[in-house]
Amino acid sequence: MISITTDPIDVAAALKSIESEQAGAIDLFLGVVRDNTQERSVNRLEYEAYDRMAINEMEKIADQAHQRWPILRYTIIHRKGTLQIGEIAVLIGVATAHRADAFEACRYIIDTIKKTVPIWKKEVFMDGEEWVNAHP
Amino acid sequence: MISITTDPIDVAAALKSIESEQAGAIDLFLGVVRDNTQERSVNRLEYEAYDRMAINEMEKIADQAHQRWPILRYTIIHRKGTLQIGEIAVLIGVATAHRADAFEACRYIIDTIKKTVPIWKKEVFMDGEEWVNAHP
Amino acid sequence: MASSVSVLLFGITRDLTGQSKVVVPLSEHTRVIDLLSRLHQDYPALAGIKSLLVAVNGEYAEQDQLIGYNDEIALIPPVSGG
Amino acid sequence: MASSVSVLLFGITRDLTGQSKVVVPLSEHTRVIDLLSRLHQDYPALAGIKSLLVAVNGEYAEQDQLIGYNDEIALIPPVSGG
Repeated sequence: MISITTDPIDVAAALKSIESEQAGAIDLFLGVVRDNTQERSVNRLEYEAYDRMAINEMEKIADQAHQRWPILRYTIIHRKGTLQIGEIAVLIGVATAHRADAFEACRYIIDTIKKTVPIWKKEVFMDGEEWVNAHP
Repeated sequence: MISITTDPIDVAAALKSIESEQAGAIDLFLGVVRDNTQERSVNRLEYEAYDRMAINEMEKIADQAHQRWPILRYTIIHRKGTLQIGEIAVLIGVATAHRADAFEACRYIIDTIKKTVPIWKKEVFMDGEEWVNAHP
Repeated sequence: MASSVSVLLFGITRDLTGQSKVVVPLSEHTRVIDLLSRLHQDYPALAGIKSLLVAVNGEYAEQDQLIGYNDEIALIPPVSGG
Repeated sequence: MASSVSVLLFGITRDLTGQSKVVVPLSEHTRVIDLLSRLHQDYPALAGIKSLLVAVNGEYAEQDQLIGYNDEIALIPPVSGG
């Protein structure tokens, strides 16, 4: 299940959504808003998504992960809008029979999301703001 | 924080316990009781621990992980007693600034727990039971 | 017959142009690269972006892909999700 | 002067011996390997275990480690946590 939401991400609900009697391992990755970047103090982040295409790209990533690892259930939830320090920006959950697959698939999914999915993050500092990765 | 408990593991509380304003990444690994092993149907698992030594060994593992990765906060919770299908047997949570460290440290911790920590698991089947790894 | 297509703008492209959608003239032979070229003419500030891809109907498009009147076009500046 | 030490048993070792603690006679020169040897004599069923380590005071012990009267001793069959 893949979603983009403006609501806070509910970890317990996400975990529940990937329960499986065949699962021996679940890896949950949370991307969280931290209070600094390159030694600059961050106030908040603003996420924006091209929703239709972002969902489409995340579905491709999930398909690729399913081809490479025996995934029982998975979830990808990305938040958008304004996020404060400590809030969860993205949650990836993967349930598999064995743990190596859960770790590897989860990491593949988040690594690839960061490369291809049209979602953009603006860091808002005390004295300015900046779209991440946008400048040469 | 390291603990061994007979109570069900509370994922939300575990997550809360490793929150940090410097954390950009949290990896949570859950080891779950699955309904089969080597194609044999499992009824339940029974975990037993040599508590004092198990805590001691888990502390060593956490120390090693701290030496190898810049861990902000972590938690290791292992359950013991009788566990039903779908219940969480172990939870590892690692918060770091960057995601590669969270994944690697989390995986190192669970992999090493399975090698050195004196906790034992008995698989109870319809028609018998067996201590895992115990037989030649 | 003259026509045009709308281009969706996100993130830094929206900030630099001050618009979330711009309209670009379209011929039967307009390719992705032509559209990008035209946008750079109209909005020189776009040159300040590290890289700029184009999506057609929600898929990353090649430079030589033809653009149709009904396509949904979007500029994709460097992504930074997660 | 004769003395003895208790050995804690867990998992399969407890099941095979039917006890969670057994008492083994101890001299001043008893080493881990001597203790293991004695336990294997007293409980031949222990031979059915893939490997058997000994912990002294909550730490894995070497075979030649001397055992003291006040040490907490435990047999550690193959672990299977997680």
